[in-house]
Amino acid sequence: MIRNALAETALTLAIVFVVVALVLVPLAMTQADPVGVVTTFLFGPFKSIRHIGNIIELATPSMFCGLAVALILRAGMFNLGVEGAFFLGGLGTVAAALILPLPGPWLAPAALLAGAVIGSSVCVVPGVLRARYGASELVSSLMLNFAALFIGLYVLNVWLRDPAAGAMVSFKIPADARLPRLIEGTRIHIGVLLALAACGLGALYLFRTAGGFESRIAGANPSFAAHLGLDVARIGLRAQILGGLIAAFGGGIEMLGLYQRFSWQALPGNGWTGVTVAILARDHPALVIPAALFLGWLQVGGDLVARNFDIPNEAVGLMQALLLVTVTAAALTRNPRLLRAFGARSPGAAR
Amino acid sequence: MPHLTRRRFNTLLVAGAAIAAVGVPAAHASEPKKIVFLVNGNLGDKSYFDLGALGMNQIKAKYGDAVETKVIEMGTDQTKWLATFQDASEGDWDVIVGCTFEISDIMVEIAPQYPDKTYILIDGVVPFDEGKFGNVYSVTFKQNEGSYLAGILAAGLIADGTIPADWGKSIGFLGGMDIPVINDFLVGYIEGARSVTPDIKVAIAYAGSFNDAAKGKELALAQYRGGTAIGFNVAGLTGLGQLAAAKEAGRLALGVNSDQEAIFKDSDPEMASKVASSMLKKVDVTLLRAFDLYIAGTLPVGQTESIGLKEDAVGLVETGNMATLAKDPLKARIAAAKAGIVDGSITVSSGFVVSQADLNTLRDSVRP
Amino acid sequence: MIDLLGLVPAILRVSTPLILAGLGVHVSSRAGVLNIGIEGMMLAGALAGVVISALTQNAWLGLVAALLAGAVLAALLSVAIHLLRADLVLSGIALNMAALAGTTLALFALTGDKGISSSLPSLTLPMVRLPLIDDIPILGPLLSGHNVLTYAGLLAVPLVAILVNRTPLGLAMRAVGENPEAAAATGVPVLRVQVTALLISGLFAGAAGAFLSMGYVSWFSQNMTAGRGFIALAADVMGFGYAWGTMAAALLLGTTEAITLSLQGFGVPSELLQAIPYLVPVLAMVIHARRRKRREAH
Amino acid sequence: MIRFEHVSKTYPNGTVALSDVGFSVAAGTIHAICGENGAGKSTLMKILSGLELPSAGSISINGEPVRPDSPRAAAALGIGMVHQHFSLIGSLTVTENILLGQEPRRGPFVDRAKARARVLDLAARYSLDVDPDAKLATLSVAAQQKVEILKALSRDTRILILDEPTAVLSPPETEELFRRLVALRESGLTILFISHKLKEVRALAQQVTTLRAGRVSGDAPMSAISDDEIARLVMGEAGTSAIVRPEPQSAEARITVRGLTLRARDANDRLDAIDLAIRPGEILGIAGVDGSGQRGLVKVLTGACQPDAGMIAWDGKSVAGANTGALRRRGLAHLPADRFRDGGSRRLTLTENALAGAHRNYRFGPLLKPRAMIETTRGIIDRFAVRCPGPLAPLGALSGGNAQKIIAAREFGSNPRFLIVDQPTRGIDVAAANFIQDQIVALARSGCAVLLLSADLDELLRLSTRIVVLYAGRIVASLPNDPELTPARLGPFMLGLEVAA
Repeated sequence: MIRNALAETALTLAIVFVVVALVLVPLAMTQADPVGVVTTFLFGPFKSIRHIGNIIELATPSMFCGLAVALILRAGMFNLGVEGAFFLGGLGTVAAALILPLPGPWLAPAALLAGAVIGSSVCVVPGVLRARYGASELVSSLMLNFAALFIGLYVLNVWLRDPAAGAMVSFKIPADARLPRLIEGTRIHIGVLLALAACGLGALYLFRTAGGFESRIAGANPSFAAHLGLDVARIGLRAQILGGLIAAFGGGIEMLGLYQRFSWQALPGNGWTGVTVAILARDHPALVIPAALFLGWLQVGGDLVARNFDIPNEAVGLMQALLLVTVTAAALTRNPRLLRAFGARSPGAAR
Repeated sequence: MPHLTRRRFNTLLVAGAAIAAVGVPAAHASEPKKIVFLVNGNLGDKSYFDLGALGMNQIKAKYGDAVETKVIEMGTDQTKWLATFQDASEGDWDVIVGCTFEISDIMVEIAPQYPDKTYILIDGVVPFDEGKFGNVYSVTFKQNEGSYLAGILAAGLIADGTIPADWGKSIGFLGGMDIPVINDFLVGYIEGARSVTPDIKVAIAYAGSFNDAAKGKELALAQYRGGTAIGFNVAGLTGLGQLAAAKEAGRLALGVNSDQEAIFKDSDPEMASKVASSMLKKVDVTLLRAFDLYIAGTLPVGQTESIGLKEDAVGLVETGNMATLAKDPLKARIAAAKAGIVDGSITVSSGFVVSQADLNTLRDSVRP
Repeated sequence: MIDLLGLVPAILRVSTPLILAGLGVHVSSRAGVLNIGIEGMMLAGALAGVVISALTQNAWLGLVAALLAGAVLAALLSVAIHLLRADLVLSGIALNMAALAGTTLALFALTGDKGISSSLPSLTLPMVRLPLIDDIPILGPLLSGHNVLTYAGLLAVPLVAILVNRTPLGLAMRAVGENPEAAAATGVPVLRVQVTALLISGLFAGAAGAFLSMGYVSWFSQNMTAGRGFIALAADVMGFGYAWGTMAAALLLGTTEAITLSLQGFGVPSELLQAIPYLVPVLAMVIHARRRKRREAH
Repeated sequence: MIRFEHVSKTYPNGTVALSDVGFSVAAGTIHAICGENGAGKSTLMKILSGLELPSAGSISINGEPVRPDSPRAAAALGIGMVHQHFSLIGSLTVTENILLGQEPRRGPFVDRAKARARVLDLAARYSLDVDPDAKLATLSVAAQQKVEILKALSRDTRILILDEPTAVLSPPETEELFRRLVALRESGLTILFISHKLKEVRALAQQVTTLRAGRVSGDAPMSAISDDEIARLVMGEAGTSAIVRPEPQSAEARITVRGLTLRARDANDRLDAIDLAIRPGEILGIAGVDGSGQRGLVKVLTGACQPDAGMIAWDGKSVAGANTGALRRRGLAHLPADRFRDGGSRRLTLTENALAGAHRNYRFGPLLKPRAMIETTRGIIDRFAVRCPGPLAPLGALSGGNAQKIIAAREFGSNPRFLIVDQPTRGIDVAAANFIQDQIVALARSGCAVLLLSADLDELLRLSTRIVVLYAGRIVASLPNDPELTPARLGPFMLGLEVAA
């Protein structure tokens, strides 16, 4: 089993290298230092502690969102509200941090909790509509994302806006509420530990608790769950609530960890990244961690190339899109011949 | 693309003339000075990101090998901005340029860490009274002053009968979002218009997006349908939809930031003919000027400059359609207002400082 | 307050890209492929139409190019999901990313500008005055004088309905979409049917894009589709698998949007107005789902 | 006419499904192919019908080597297949289903009138009456099978393959099917008939080929081979179990049903004033042609839907409004008719399938105890002789019979007080079927009330204490299962020709 997993990983890495070679190398040839372009993309993100930090900063919200999506997908639901939950979670957390009259150490946890509850509504409402009326949660969550955005902006404009600032941003988040940094010279904050813990707990929940097991039954086969007497609608709703809380919590963490004020004027896109992460991780909470780090690496490497060479960041974006497709391409990653070439035993033998 | 090449060539000519006029500073130092502009978004907004990039081109054109310039697009993910500023500061850039208010907090964090670098912050401020920002030069635009002139033009064209009466009596405003910098335009615009017609009506709409031209067109058409004779767009690429609406409805439009008549002059002359004028926000000029001062060693770092009509940092396009469309008394009125603002006899309110409640009162009072 | 005479054309304008793209989503969905990449296909169509119409100075060639561009991206999506067997949703998302980056790059390469194609002398598709109807008072201005693609979109609805319900291809699409294994066992070439449906979907997306860049406005600007592809996805789901339903949903979405746009400037905070077009469809869906549930209970 | 020579099939994952299979089928005969689940029958037929390619070997028809690589290519060779799981599309009409892929056209459109005429013509030619305009999903299984057969016959078919065609049919329907098949053979068709049921094979076939573990274990004319020999060739040594009719252990009914009425949308599910009583230790058999209300009865008794009228009582106490979960807590167990749709999940592991529902018994604090769960499953695998790669293999990796054992183990293992078994042995091999039947009887003997629904009358007659016949949602007969009760006696009731008080 482990041998096969290693072979899969090796094959995936090989695919990444081949795609980079096919796309980046021709691009690099237009530059004075083609070798530099390729090595910057591949290894630049690991060259300094700060850039490793950047990967982790980017991966932290992706882990929360990826975990949220994974839990929802596992329960057989398809909720895109994670994006809106992340946004509203960030806003709710900042609002609570600004409003709650709590002493220092209590402020951040309380604000995060409040933000999680507020933000989760974007996932919960479609969940309720699905459970009660059978309305497609795909559409309602997609729509509610934008509704949440504009209602959130309204709240920001009317109640949270700092009139002294020259833009539509909230008052500054109290220093007490901001999350402590972990490593000098980076912006890695305690949120990453929470994200890792959340993924671990998510895996534990899904695979080692009765609730998680029931969720997987309902997701794998709803008629089977009904046959067992499980309340499929309630299980789905539970997953939506859980996913919404996690995503919204992630939004709050992002705010308190990296921002001084709430300043999003549009949906930040982390929820969409979460969908990508969850698919890359095959809906497995533990695999969400490497998937998020992989995407973070892809981003930082691409940024470094775009920043340091005369290669437009759109070109890098094209390559990133291609990488996303190829690393999930079953024709490549599940190809028995390729897998065997990377040392896998034949799957038949595993039986 | 012949049209574009010609336009760019013209730009170069202008820049070249500027060089000839100022004279290339004597071989300053053996090492070229390095300046980088970090765009917190993407180029192509036809607004100050593009104008900033144009300013960078002008710097390059003026100083040639004596400078090294670079524009880096940071994208819209805010968490990446600080990291990019840090990277640039770690690098061997001498001058680092950022713009918009959102960058202010980043400058606050970064600038004190790298005292040997010079930072130029456009449209944002840092708390200079804390004394930590001796290497930051901040400049803000009084777009309300330019918009004041735009308001006079709009209301004036209606008042003096240049615009046929059956087009309607109100003027329009199409903003990207209901945010302070946009409302700074709005407040100046309303005040300018009121100085001509005290009971002027202003149809106000916000698109909620800066890249949706179709939505911009639809909003503008709704305004034109409701009796708006001339509209002012401050909404980036969304706002350009207003020009398409003006063409379709046979009404007039006012552009923003750059000369929007020029943008479409070659590709769609009919639409360009509907742009009565554009209110300019000369980020390019400002950036070039700042760099000139930097080279000369006289850049006023450690403080904020607020520049407007007086510094010729904002203004109204007076060539093109405006030259033929506006009658002389109106032109004179605009010139007088400009002089009044420059000499301080006229002060224009700022959209940054009004409270939301006051803003709502103002908007309600001009509602058609 | 709101003049209805002006509102009807506005509704048609706002709805046209949604109807076209919605039909595109509808066709591929019937064949069992959820076309998340519709947004990217629209964007490619929008750019291709502008570029080719500028180069050839022929708007129709521009439209053809837009359709083809949408189809080419659809073919790319098909390569990803059928040949490489990559994840459908992820491939769609990746296609959208690639289209946004690719159109910007292409625009930059052609014009030196990343934001807008205004330096290209591109053409627009004509407005069509319907003879006879045009002369009828009130009704004339409402029904006549719209963009040719608006009429094309409305006309396409019955055509798509016929395609899906009455042609061998449509029958095969429905079979493949509902039960691919059974269709394969019957000898229906599943792959070919899905690829064909996806290509048709791409053509519609290209037309929707062309409407934006050659109908609504006369230029291409960065990311100008602004999420309309996703709204079209919603329109298809709300249409419950019928072309007419998709059109009705697109019109509902378009009407809500057009009305809220007209309502701006009446003192309601703009953010709340902007939220309404996203809340109304959810409400409509809930009402529909409730009624259906009640009907099924009996 | 058809010759298989050295046909082998190895799947990419290494599973060997067929090895060196060779035999011939004579033209114009009905040729039976027998074998246990997983013996390779279906794979062989998939190869013939173009759904899969052989890894080695060759097939020839009339001496011409053929290699159909798609169902279309097979159809061109005159091969049509009726799958056990129909390859029909629920939302299409009968006509559309039959002519899918070969519709008559008028210009770019389907010529609906001509298509309809063609289907009617086809139906008349083979005397298989169907409503060409009905939506497939509204038809009973037997009617759907007719559609499936017509579809297979619609392309100038000379070779017809039928995979377990009687599994879903009632005896009269089976008889009717057999008459049609004989008529088809007489019209010159060659028929390959896959079945577990020796009686059917005996009644129909001229020649039988037996497969065992992917190899041909026997091939003989029917006249030259006895039932016992066939059984031995198919499964080695195993006899049919004797008739058992467990006796009720109490006069008090455990389950009482009075005036149960269900007005479902689907006419096949409707119930009309059903009265039943099931006592502890008793197996109550339900007979009836498919679509007589069995599905609705199961739905209501398992709490999947609530009746429109009438009452259900457990031990004399009404359980009105109780849902599946509540009934299960009272001691309900249910082996569903569709094992993969309702009974389990192919994607989940054997352990998860075997212990779902009982999983809350394996808790340590908030967590489940995976090791204990796996151990229990190992025990089930041993006790039920489940052939599988291990307790962590997905259920989808198992053959139908073995999967059914896992699901049965879960349902039977919950120590139920009321057990509903719906088609417990459909489509599984004789050994597995005997095992499951023995388990059902053992449960009844331990005091469980059992409701048995089966389309297999032999099964009903062997196991049931009493048999109730349903027709059109009503009880038309309630008969003690004494030696006089035979399929022939039940037939008229099932077809609604006769009603007993």
